[in-house]
Amino acid sequence: MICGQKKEMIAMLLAGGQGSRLGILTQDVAKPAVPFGGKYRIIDFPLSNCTNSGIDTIGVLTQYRPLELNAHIGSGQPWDLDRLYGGVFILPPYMGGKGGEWYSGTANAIYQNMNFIDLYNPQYVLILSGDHVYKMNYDLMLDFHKHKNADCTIAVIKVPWEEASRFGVMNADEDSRIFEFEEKPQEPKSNLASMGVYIFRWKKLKEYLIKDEEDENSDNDFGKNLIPQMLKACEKLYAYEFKGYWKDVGTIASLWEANMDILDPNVPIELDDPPWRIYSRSSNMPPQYIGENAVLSNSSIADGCNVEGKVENSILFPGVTVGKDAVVSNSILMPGVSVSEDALIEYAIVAENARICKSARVGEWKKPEIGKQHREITVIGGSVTIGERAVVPAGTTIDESIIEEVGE
Amino acid sequence: MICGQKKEMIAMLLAGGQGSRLGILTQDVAKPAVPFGGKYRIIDFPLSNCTNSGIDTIGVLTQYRPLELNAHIGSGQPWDLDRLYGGVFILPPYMGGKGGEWYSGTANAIYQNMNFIDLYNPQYVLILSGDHVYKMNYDLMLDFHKHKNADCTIAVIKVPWEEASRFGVMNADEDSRIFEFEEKPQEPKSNLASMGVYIFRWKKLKEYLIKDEEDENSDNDFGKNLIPQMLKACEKLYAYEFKGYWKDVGTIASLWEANMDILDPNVPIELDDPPWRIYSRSSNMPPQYIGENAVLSNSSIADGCNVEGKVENSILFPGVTVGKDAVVSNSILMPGVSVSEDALIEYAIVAENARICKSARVGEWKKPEIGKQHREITVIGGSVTIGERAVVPAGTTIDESIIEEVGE
Amino acid sequence: MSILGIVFSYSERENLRELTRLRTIASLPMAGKYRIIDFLISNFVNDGIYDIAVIARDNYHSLMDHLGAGMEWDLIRKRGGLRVLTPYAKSESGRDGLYRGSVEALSNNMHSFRRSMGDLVIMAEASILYSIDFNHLAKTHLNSNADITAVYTKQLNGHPTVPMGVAVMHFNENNRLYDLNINKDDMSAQDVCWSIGVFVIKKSLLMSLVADAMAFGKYDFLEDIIKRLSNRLDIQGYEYKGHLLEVSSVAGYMKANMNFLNANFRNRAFHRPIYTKSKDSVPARYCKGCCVKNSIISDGCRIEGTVINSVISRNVFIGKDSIVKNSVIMQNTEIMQGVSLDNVILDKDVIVRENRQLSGHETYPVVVEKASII
Amino acid sequence: MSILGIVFSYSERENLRELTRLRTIASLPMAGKYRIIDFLISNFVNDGIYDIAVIARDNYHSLMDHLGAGMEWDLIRKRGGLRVLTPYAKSESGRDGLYRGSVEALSNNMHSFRRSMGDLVIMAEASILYSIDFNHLAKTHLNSNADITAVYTKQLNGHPTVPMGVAVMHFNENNRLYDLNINKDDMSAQDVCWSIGVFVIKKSLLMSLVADAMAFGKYDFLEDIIKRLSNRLDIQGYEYKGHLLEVSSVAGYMKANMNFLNANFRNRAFHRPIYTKSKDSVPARYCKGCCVKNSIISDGCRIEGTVINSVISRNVFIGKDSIVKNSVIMQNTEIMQGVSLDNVILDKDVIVRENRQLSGHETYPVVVEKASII
Repeated sequence: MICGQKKEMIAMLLAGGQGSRLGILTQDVAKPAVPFGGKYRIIDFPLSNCTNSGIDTIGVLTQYRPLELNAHIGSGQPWDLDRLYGGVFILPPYMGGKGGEWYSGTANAIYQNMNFIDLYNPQYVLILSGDHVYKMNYDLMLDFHKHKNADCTIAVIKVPWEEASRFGVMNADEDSRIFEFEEKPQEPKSNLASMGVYIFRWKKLKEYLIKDEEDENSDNDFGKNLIPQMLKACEKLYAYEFKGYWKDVGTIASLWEANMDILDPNVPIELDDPPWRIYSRSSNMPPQYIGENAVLSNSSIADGCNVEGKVENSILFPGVTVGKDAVVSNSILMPGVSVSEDALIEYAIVAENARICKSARVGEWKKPEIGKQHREITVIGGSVTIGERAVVPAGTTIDESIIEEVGE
Repeated sequence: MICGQKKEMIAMLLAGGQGSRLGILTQDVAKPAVPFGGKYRIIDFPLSNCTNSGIDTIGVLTQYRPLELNAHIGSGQPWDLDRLYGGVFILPPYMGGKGGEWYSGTANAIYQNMNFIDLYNPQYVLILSGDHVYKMNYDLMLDFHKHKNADCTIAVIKVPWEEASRFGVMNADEDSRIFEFEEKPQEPKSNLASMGVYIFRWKKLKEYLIKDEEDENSDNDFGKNLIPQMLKACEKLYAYEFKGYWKDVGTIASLWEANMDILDPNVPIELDDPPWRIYSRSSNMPPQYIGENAVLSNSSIADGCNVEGKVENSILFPGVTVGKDAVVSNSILMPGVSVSEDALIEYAIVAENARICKSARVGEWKKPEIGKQHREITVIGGSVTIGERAVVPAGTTIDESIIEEVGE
Repeated sequence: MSILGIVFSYSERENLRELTRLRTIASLPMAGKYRIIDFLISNFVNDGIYDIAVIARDNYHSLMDHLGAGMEWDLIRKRGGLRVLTPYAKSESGRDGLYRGSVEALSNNMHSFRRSMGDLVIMAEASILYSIDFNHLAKTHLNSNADITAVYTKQLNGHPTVPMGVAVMHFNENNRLYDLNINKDDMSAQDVCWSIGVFVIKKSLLMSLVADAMAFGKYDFLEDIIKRLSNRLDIQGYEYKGHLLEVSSVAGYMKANMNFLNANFRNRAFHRPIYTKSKDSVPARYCKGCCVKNSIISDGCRIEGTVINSVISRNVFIGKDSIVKNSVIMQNTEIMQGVSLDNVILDKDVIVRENRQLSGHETYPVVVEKASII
Repeated sequence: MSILGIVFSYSERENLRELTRLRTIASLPMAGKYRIIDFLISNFVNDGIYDIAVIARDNYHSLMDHLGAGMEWDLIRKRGGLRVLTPYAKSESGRDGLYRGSVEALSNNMHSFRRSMGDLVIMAEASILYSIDFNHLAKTHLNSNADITAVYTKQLNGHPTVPMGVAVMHFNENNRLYDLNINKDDMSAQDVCWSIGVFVIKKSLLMSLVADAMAFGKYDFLEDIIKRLSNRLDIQGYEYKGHLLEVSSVAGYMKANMNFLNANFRNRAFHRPIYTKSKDSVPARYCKGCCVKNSIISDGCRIEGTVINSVISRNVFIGKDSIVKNSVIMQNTEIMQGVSLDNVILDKDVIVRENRQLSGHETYPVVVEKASII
């Protein structure tokens, strides 16, 4: 191990979740590895935020199908995180002297990796999760944390009052000091929702992690256990309000919406932002080719695509092909999807390497259109084949190939 | 994931073992991460062998305290294994859809990572273990494997007949085809011991891994289950005889001996071998300083050491200090050990960062000397302090600090 | 047998006008997001050759910026890897440091070749694009026991004539080279064997041939080694039959880019990955009202107007009501509204203001210099 | 405030005889396994400055071999990282390409500095070893609102005189520089402020000062910018009080190495890690019958003989019955049996045959050139 100076703050990124609400999209990959925004994966956002905020040491806690995530992160080079001292590390559960233990909760995952954190002897630890899309300068949050001399600072964002009851809500005084935390309250007293981004003084966090671990009734979760315990003990917890775009992409609907937000010039999530780039691993594909008969509108298309048909309001990831006379609208086509001639795809998420054959119809909508928000999203699983002329009705989820023509 | 051509052969390195026979030396680290030979760790040998044999893709299967191993391997750069496509990957157990499973045996560990292997679609898979010291060209073994058109080739080494019963013994015909495999036979029919190095045709291995996994009575172990199954089915298994230095360093005694072998010019394990370098992560320490009163003889001393006393027949890892009038003989001092003035260390292995205080005596031998091979090895655990004038008798294992003076 | 690749990043016979005023031919953009040298270096890497020396002569800053440490080509290696070799300012001859020929360029970098572990050298130049199996070439060389293997082609790639300035090579019935001449006419004969600049030779032989030639004041590899010594050395031919692009004139450069609009050509050129510098750009964005036909578009572009039969590099903006036709647009270019371009090559960092019109001809495209504002 | 480090890898005032015939001063071995430049670059990296341009002039091959892509210094970075800037062979002035002075060296590399994200520049030269807190220096500069901060020292490091050729700087009561002169005498006065070659300046100001000076045909940074403009520019002094080694003569080089035998000096020099190229050597091997006293030994050495008061670099073999005293032995050297060396500097790759004896004096060590066989 190379010795070096201590790090002021290191980040621990909780990437362990299966993300079961994303259904077949996370059948083979961990949620943070789900493709997003035309060339990224969800985890690129917190990783790039770290790099752009000057944080160069990150532990990624993962236990669910880490193969793609491992391959994606690799040495960390795309995020400039291949460091001699520090960098990005995948931290899976491991066996100690007394056998192994899976991560039982977010706090337990950190608890099991206290040794890793102590290697860098940081003053502060930043806890992140791997399932949100946002651009945030954690360094400014650290300034706030230091300024308040806080034990813990929790990033919060104003959400519409009617949605507040879906979140963990912070009740803070005018100095931003948190006096109460309510997990999914029926009648929220505030609309400041926790973003799942915490800065702790490491010594303090360690103390509470050890206490929490001793408590047999604890679920070892930050929101449910650790934060309430700290509040009970009158530790200094502050709320840091983040003003910007932030979206949990934990459901099919929100994943689809967040992708569409990129195409909407009125939504403040500009990815083409050189001072705050979102880095990702390059696909090494040739540039896209747009054919003689292609018709494109309001779409984002990545390297390696080959478009001969019509694409509107859609996001095409690297290596997607869209054949002649095919129509793709309001859809997300993940890497390697092929859409053959004359096929139709509407309001759909099509996962990696799926094949939509000639004249198939995905997301076909029989009911009269009532409005975009009511249209249900169709999901086609990875490597699934939708056969010629097969019809996949709107709102269905297909995780096995359909070779025969399917009626309704 | 970057796409690339298929790899002819990739290696899977079984580094999961706790190595409990190494006692306190593996209390905090996995066995393959145990320091060896003055600047290496055991795993440097198979990793360097791979690099030198032209194998650039290696999965390291680990589940026991992987922190040091992770930090040691990092991006794989020291072994030239930081590749865009391929390279070295740590493969911990993970949770799938139905919950997680620890590796239950060597074959199960490979079984759980069949996806990883399939990513590279290799023709051959090389199975290695992380607890042997040897220099071997796996490419020559692959030539043999191809030449024999084998399903599996097992590297074997001639051991003295009287020791053969401690090993898995191969009984092969004159064409080297194996017709029988005996695990630790009472009356061995051959002295060709398995080195735990296998080359399989990947398709064949996959078939047997799946079969083995279905067998509820199996221990999912290569030696105990998979190889016998293949023999029973009359698959083509060949023995490839390796002629060279090979040592299992799974016990305190063998670890000590293998280290001493480096100092013995008559033992054919030359580490200073530019065409077949053993690579390791650099310690980034200043060069060693040898003081005015130092006396050195037949020893290997690494960067960052500071020697003022007497060192003979010993191996000093990076950052060891030996004070004035101290005597270190026939011992192995792991990284960061400090030996104060007038201390004595004989026939000992002192683990990382242990402190031997002034005038302490480690490995003191009261009985009349009968011969080197009967001298028992004393082991001092990592970060243990042996207090001033404390005496640690030969053959003891100390894993807690001794502050007081200890008599007998 | 370990191979060292030596790449000449410059060409003595090119006439690329403004395009190479500030850069060497190897770093000329190609096919949208690539530089010419990417194809050659990826070819080496895809064939498992990870020990590559690039000889730079002058104007190499853009080349060095592009290659960096070689990360994207997987060429940051402990053993081998990528080296860009720049000439010493203070040459022994006391001249201004521009090599007097390819032999001197090799001679000045011998210290680096010597340290390479490769014992077989494949020499190549960056001004011709192809995709060759270097391993097969090396094996053929070794099996033939030739001193040198010279790669030629009979392809004209749609050109009516053999490119000016290339070496035309003549082989006898045993496939041994007996003569060589530089093409100075519009030679249009079928079945002319012309060199694609690739030679295979043992490193030790190359070193002694170069040392000898230098001692005699002979500086040109083709003339003074290949041609002059063809009676002494066994120089065997190796025919390359794959796809090919020769880039030594502006029209040739334009045509080379346009070739990538052909699906067959593209499939052949990209059947193995071609690596290039990563720019971390966003995917291309097509706005409402845009119209794109038969074009290559790179990441980071934002297209509001019309693009037809063109090759567009990274981070290009094409405004509303603009029409870009039959053109090559390099990176970081901004084309405002109402612009019309036809048969134009825009170098990087160019700004074309509202309603400007530029048009050239296929045989003589308009070239707009780097960082111009029009 | 993001910082760009600019390092001059050569020195115009050094007189190191054979030691710099084939290498630039920055790549001279030091303290066994290091090169001089390792100390400076590690200093930058330890202070979190990862954007470093090294200006090379001539004889830079060993420097480039040593630095490679910057891996060992953690300087392969997407943003910033290490660049070694070599001069164009074809300079605009049409001369032989050796910079006419430090201003021209800066001017010729402006294209690279411009692309750096750093807006504050710390300039340093590789011929003096020190360990300074660059962050504190930068903060002091910013707080002082000075145009330039010049780092000086009053230390003589045991030398009786201020080193020849360094700039002696004069500050008024407000710590503002009002004059500068190059030390040409044996100036031995106490409290002389002499420059360690470190200056802090905004990048934009540096660029305009360099452009102005070039326009007037002024090429020396010290004379033509610092001294000439000291009335116009607010140039503040910053005193460095730490340990220091100045290496511009052979005796000074010897003395610098010997300093590392002192425990106090070693502890100060290595209190933060110093990075260097990894050689993957085995640990040093001490054979039966060897005798080593007060010496630095590097990895890869094999010692069978006697070593006293010496600094031994990597992969050195010292045979039986040989005695090496008060000497500096560079890497890959082989000293056979019965040799006696005293006050000798052996350059790398030297072979000393059986029973040879060489001896110099502290004030005039014998220097044996690279790859000699004695």
